[in-house]
Amino acid sequence: MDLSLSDEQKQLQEAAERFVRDKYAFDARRKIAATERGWLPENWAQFAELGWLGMAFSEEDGGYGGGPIETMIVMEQFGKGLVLEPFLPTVVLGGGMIARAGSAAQKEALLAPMIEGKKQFAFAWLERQSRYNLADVSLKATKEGTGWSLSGHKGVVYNAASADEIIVLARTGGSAREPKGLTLFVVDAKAKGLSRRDYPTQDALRASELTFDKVSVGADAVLGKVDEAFPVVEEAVDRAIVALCAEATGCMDAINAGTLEYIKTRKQFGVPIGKFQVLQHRMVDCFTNAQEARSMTLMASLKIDDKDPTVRAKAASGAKVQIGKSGKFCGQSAVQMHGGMGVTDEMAVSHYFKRLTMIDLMFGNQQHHLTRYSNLAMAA
Amino acid sequence: MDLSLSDEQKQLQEAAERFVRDKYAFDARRKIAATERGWLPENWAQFAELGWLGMAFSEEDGGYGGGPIETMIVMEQFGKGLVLEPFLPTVVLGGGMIARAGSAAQKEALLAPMIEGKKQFAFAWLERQSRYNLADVSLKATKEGTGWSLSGHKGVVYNAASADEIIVLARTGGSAREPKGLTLFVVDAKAKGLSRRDYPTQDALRASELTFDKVSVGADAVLGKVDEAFPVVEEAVDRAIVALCAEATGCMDAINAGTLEYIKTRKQFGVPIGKFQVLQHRMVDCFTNAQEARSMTLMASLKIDDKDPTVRAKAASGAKVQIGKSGKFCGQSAVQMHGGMGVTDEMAVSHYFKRLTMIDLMFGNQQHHLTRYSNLAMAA
Amino acid sequence: MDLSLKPEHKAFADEVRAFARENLSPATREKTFSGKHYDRDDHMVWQKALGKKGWLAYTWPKKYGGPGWDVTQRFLFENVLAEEGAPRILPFGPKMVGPVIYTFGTEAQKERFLPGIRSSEVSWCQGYSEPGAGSDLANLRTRAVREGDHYIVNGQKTWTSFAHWGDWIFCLVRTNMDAKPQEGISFLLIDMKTPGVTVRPIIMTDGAHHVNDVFLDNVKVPVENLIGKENEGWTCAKFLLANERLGIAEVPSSKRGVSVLRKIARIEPQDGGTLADDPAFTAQIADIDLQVQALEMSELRVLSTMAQGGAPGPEVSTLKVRGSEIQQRIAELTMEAVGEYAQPYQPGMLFHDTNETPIGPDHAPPAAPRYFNMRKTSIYGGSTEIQKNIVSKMVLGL
Amino acid sequence: MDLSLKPEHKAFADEVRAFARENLSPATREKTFSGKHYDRDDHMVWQKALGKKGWLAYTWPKKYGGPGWDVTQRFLFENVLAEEGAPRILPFGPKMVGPVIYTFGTEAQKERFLPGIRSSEVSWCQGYSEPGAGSDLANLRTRAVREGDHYIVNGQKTWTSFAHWGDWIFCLVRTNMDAKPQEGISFLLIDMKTPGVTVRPIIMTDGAHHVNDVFLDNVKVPVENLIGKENEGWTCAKFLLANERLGIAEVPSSKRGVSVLRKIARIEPQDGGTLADDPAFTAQIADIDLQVQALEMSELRVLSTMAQGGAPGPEVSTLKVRGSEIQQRIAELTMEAVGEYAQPYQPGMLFHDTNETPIGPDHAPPAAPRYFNMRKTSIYGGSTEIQKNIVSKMVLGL
Repeated sequence: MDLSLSDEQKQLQEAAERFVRDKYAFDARRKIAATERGWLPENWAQFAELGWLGMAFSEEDGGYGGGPIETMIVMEQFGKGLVLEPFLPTVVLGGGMIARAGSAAQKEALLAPMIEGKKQFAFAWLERQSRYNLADVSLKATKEGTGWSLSGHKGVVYNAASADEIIVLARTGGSAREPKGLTLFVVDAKAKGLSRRDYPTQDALRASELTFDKVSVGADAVLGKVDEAFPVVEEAVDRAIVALCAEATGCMDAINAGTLEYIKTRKQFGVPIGKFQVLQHRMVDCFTNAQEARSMTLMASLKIDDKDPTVRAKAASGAKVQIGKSGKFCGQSAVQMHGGMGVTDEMAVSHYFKRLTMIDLMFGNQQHHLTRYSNLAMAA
Repeated sequence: MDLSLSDEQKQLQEAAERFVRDKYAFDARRKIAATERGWLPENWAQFAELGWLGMAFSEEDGGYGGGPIETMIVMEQFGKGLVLEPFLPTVVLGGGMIARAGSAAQKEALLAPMIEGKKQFAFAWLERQSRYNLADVSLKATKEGTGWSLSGHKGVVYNAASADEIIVLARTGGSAREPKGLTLFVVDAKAKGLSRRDYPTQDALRASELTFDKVSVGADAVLGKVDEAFPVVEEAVDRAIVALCAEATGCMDAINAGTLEYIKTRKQFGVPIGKFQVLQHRMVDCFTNAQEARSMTLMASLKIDDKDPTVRAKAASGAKVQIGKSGKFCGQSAVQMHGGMGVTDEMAVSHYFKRLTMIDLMFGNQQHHLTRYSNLAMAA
Repeated sequence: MDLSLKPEHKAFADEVRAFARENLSPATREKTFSGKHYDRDDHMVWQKALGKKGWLAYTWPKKYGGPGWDVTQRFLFENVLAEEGAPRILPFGPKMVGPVIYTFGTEAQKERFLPGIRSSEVSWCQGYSEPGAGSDLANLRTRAVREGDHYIVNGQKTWTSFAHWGDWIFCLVRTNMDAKPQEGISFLLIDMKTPGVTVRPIIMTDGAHHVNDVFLDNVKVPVENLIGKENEGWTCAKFLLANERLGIAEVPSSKRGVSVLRKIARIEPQDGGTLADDPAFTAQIADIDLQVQALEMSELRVLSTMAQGGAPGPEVSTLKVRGSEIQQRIAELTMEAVGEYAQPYQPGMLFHDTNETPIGPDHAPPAAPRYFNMRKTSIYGGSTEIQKNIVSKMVLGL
Repeated sequence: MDLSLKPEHKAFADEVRAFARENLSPATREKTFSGKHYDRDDHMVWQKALGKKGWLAYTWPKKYGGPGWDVTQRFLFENVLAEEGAPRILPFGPKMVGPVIYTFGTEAQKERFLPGIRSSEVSWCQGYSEPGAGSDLANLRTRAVREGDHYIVNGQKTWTSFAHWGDWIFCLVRTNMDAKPQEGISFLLIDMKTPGVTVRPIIMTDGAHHVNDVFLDNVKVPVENLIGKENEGWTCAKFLLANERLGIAEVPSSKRGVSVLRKIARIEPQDGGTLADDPAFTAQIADIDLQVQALEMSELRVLSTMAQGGAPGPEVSTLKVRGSEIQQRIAELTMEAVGEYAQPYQPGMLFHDTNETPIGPDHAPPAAPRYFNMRKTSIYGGSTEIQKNIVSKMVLGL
C-alpha cells in the first residue's frame, strides 16, 4: 500500500494548478464561456503540448503510459477552475473507447491526432427514454451493403458542436434495453443526414441534440465488435464517472475555500459570521464531506484498472454516490453561508454549485448508483 | 374546520395530566416497573373510575361516546409519564376489535367488564416470520366439531401475562400471506394447551411468546366472520398506531422539556451549555420535530374515523412515519445533549429514548409505513 | 375538533374556483404548473382582477376595504388559487405595507394609499435590506435628514424584489445616528419616480431578474410620507416581519408542487416504464408529501389559536424554516425526476414566449433553474439561522 | 500509488489470522459476531495471548518492546483481528498510558510499568473525566497535595471504563490551585489497591456495567508515580488524546458490522423471502457500507502522511466524528433488521452464558441494547461538538 504521489505526478499536479491559476480566473472563465465555441483552442493546444491529452494512454497507443491517477490529478484541478475545454468527452470517453476497442487503423487515424490536439470527439449514447440505463438505446443501425445506415435520435451530446467525430451507440440487434446487440460507430460530425441542435448547459458547457436520418457509414466505422459494445461502453462510462468525481472534488475544494474565506470576512451583528458556532460546524462538515469525496475518488481511481468488472463498477458507483452526496452538501451549504450573494450570477459560488449539481445528474445520480452498488454488493 | 378542544376534552386532558403528575414521577415509575405484574391494579381501577376505559366507545356499546380525540388526549399524557398500564392492548386493540366485530353477546361478556376495569386483553398477531405484514400468519385453526382447534406460535404478545382473554389471529383458509382466510378468536388466557414464556421488553413493558398446542375453543370464540378478519385487524392496528403516535408526542414533549431544562443548567467552559448556538439550534429542531409529530397525530386522529379505508390508512401511516422520524431525532438529540448522563439508566432521558425507539418498531417502522403510504398515494 | 367543511365554506370554495377559472389566463396557468418565470403582465392582470373583485387584500378587515374573512375562508382561498395555478399575490402592497399603513398610519395616509394597494393599481416594493446588513436588519445605514417639510434620503437598498416594476417603495431609514441600532429608525414611503432613485438589476444564478439594488441619492421625501412617529419605525418593521413570516411557508404552492411532481414521475421514462414505477423515487415523493401535510397542519393549528384571539408568536419562525426546506426539496426532486434532460439551459423557454419546442419534455426547462433559485427561500425573509436564533431566544429562553 | 499488498504483507496477514484462529475462544468470537457483552476473561485470556506473542503493544517501537510494525502491518493486524472476531484491545494500557510512559517517563518508570502493560498482566483504567466537567477536561477538581515523598489525592473521577477490573489508574490531578485551568495539572499513576480508592458502578441504559465512578479519598501516592514534571501534566494529556482519537474511529469493527448486517438481512424473514430482497433496506446497507469505505480510505490517507513523517493533526477529529456516526448507524440498522423481535429485553442472553434459547433469532437479544449503548460513541473521547470545535479552530482558523 502506498498512497503518495510520484515526483512526476507532483509535477503534473503543479502544472495543472498553474494552468488554472493563469487561465481560469473567474472573469477569464466568464469570457471563455461567452465565446461561440465555449472553450479556447489555445488552451487545447497547450494541453497537447503539456502532454495531457496522451498521458493516460499506453506508449504503444502513442501515449505516455500514465493512468487513472494522472487523469484524477488533472481533472481535480479542472474542477477547481471550472475548466470548459472538452477533456472528458474527447479524451476520457472518446479516447478511452478507441484505446480499448479500436483497431490499429482506428488508433492511427483517431487516437494519434487526438493526442496531438488535432481531433476532438463526442459520445452520443443518451436518448429521450434512456435516463441512466446505458442499454436503453433505440437508435437503429441497419446493414447497408458493406456498411451501415443509422437513424434515430441522441440527446445531450456534450461537445458535439466541436467534435470531429461522434462516437454513436446504436442498436444492431437484440430487443429494447438488452445489453447484447449494441454497437459503437465512429461517425464524421459533418456526415450527410446528421443534424444538430446546439445549446449551452446549466453549467456553461455545450451540448447538442442529434438527429440521424439515414446516416451512411462504412464497415470500418464500427468501433470494436458488432453487437458487443456494451462492456466497452460500461467500462468507458465507469472511467468517465471516476474522472467526473475527481473534477467534483476540485469543485468542492474551491467552493469550500471560497466559503471559508467569505465567512471569515463577512460581518454581521458586529462580528465575522464565521464566529457563529452553527456556521463553524457546518463549515467543518463541508470539509469532512470534501475529504470523503477525495478518499472515495482516490480509491476508485486506484481500482478502476482492476481486471474484475465488478470491482471496477462498485468502485465507480461508490465514488459517484459519495460525490453526489458531498457535492450537494457542500454546494447547498456554500450558497446558504453566502446568503443572498450565493444565489446571484455574480459570485463564483453559484457556478460551482451548478457544476456540482450537473455532475450528480451525469451518468446516473446518487440514487441510481446507490442502487447499482447495492445490487452488486448483495450479489457478492 | 375547528381545531379547538371542547370543555370536556380539556377536563379530560387535565385529569390525565394530574394522574401522571401524581402517580408517575420517575422513581414511582421505576417501582411500578419492578413489580411482578409491571403495572398497578389500583391505577387500572382509577382509569375505570375516571371513565377512561370506556370513553372511546359508543353509548350503545356501554361507553361514553367519545372517540379518537379522547384516546389521543389520554395517550399523550401517558407518553409524558411513560405509563405502564396496558391501555393499548386492552382498550384500543382488544376493546376496539370487539366493538367493531363482536356480537352482542361478546360485547356483553367482554366489552362491558373491560369498561368496568374487570377484564384485560392481549392481541396475538405476530409470528416469527411476520415482520410487519399483518397477513403473514400461519398459526392454524382447524374445525373441530362445532368449535376450533388452534395450533402454532405467536410472539411479542403484549400484556399476555395479565390478560384474561387473548385475541388470536389465526389462519382458517387461504394460502400464506393471503389477507383472505384469517379469523380472530377470543381465547381464555388459561386455556388448556396454551403455554407462555413471559419477559420484559426494552422499555419495561411486559410481553410473552405463546405456544398453542391444540387449544380448543367453541364456535362462539370467533370474533367477527370466519376468514374475514383482515379488514378488522387492519383497522384496529391503524387505530392503535394513531394512539401510539399520541403516546410518542407525549414522550417527545417530556424528553424535550427535560433536555431544555438540562442545557439551561448544566455548565461547561463556564457557561450553561444552552448558550452554545449549535445546541440552541438542535433544541429548536427538536421542538419543531415534536410540533410536526403533534400535527400529524392530530390529523390522523381526526381522519381515523373516515369511512374510506384508504384515507384512514394513509393518515395512520403518515403519522407513523412522522413520529418515527421525530422520535428518533428527539431521542438521539436528547441523549447527545445530556452527554454521558444520557446513556445511563439513572436519567429519565434514556427511558424516553427507549420507549420512542420501541414505538418505531411496533406495527411497522418508519420505512415500512413510508412504503405503505407511498403505494396508497401513487395508486390514487 | 373537526377538519370537515361547513356547506357555506364549500360554496365559498366553489366561488373562488369559478373566479380563478374565469380570470386566469391559460398562459399564466401554464407557467405556474411548469415552473417558468412570470412576466409583469402575468402578475398584474391577475392582481387587478382580484382587486376589482375585492379579494386582493384578502387578509384585511372589512373596515379597511378587505373582505373580513375567517381563517377557514383564507385557507380555502389560498388553496383553491394554488390548485388553479394562480401566481402568488405579490405581498409588498397587500400583505406588507398595507397592514402597516392601516395599523400605524394617519387617516390621510390610509385614504391616500390603501385604495391603490387594494386595486393593485399601485405596485409596491420593499426597502429593508442593505448591502452588508443581510439578516442583521437593524444595522442599516440609509440616512434620512429632515430639511423643512422634507427628508433628504441617501443610501442603498438591496435584494429589492420587483423594484423595476414598483411605483412606490417602503423603506427603513435611519433618522437618528446617535441612537442604538434599533432606535432611531423610521418607516418612510418613497415614490420611485422621485429624482435620485435608481434601480440596478441583480441577475440570479438562473439568469432571472427579480431583485435589484436601489440607490437613493439625495431623494427628497415629503414628511407626510412618514408612517408612525420619527425614530419609531422599528415597531412597524417588526409588525411587518411577523405578518410576513406566516404566509412565507407557502404551503398551498408546495401542495401543488407535490402533485405536479407525481405527474412528472408518471411521464418520465425509466427502464421501459416510468419513474412512477420506481419505489426508491416514489418513497421520496411520499416523504415530502408528508412533510407538506405536517407543515399545513402546524399552520392550521397556529391559525386556529389566532382565530381564538391569540397572536402569532415567534414559533411561526419554525413554519418559515420548514416551508423553505420543503420548497427546496420539491424543486430538487423535480429536477432529479427530469434527470439528464435537466442539463440543457433554455432561457428562451424560461423567460419568454417562444415558438421553439423545448429540449426534452415540456417540464424540463425550468427544472434545474428552479432548484438553483429556490435556495433563496432559506435566505430571504430572515435566514434559517436567524429564525432558529429567534425561536431559541424567544420561545425556548436560551 | 497502489492499494495492493506485497507478498511479505500477505504472509504477515496469514500469520495474524492463524494466530487468531488458534488463540480466540469460540465463545468469545460468538459474542463478537452477535454483539453481546464480553466478560473479563474474554478480554484477558485474549490479551495475554497477544502479550505472550509480543503483539499486544503493537503500535510501540521496538525500543520499548513493541514489534515496530509499519503502517501496512498495523492496518492488516487490526483488520484481520476484527474479521476473526477478536475483542478490541482495551486501550488504557497499551494505547494510552504506555506511550505516555515511554515518551515522558523516567527510565525507572519505563522499567517498572511497561512490561506489565505489554503482557497484559497489569490492567489499567483512565481517570480523566470528572462529574460536571464532561468534555471540558481541563476543568478538573481532583486535588493532589504534596506531603513529603507522597501526594495526598482527593476527588472523584467518573465514566471510568473497567475501573472494576483495573489494577492501576492514570489520573489527571490538580497540583496547583492558583494556575490557569490547563496549567497546574499533573499526570499521576495510582495503584487501585491503595486505601481510599473506591469504585462505584454506573449502570448503562441497557443494564450493562462498563463504567464507574472512582472516589479518591485521602489516597496516598508516592511521588515516584508522577509522570513528567509537576504541573505539566497537560502535555501528557494532550499527547494521549491525540493518540486516542486516531484509533477511535473503529473502522475494522465497522467493516465487520456491515458484513454481519448483510448476513442478518439474509436471515430475517419478510413477505415469504428475506429482508435481503427489500431494496429499500439493502440500499441503506449499501449507504453505510460506502461510508465505512470512505472513512477507511480517509484514515489510510492520514496514516500514509504519518508514515512519511507527518504527525496526525487535529483533522483526525473528523475521523472520530464520522467513525462514531457510522458505528451508531450500523447498530441502528441492525436493530431495524430485527424488527419487532428487538423488543424483548434478554439480559441473560446479553451478559451471561445461559442455556435458555433466545427469544427470536440468535442475533436478536443484543440488537436494541447495542443501539442504545452505541449512542455513547459520539459522546466519549470528546463529544462530536467538541471535535468540531477543535477542527473549526485548529484547522479552519475560525
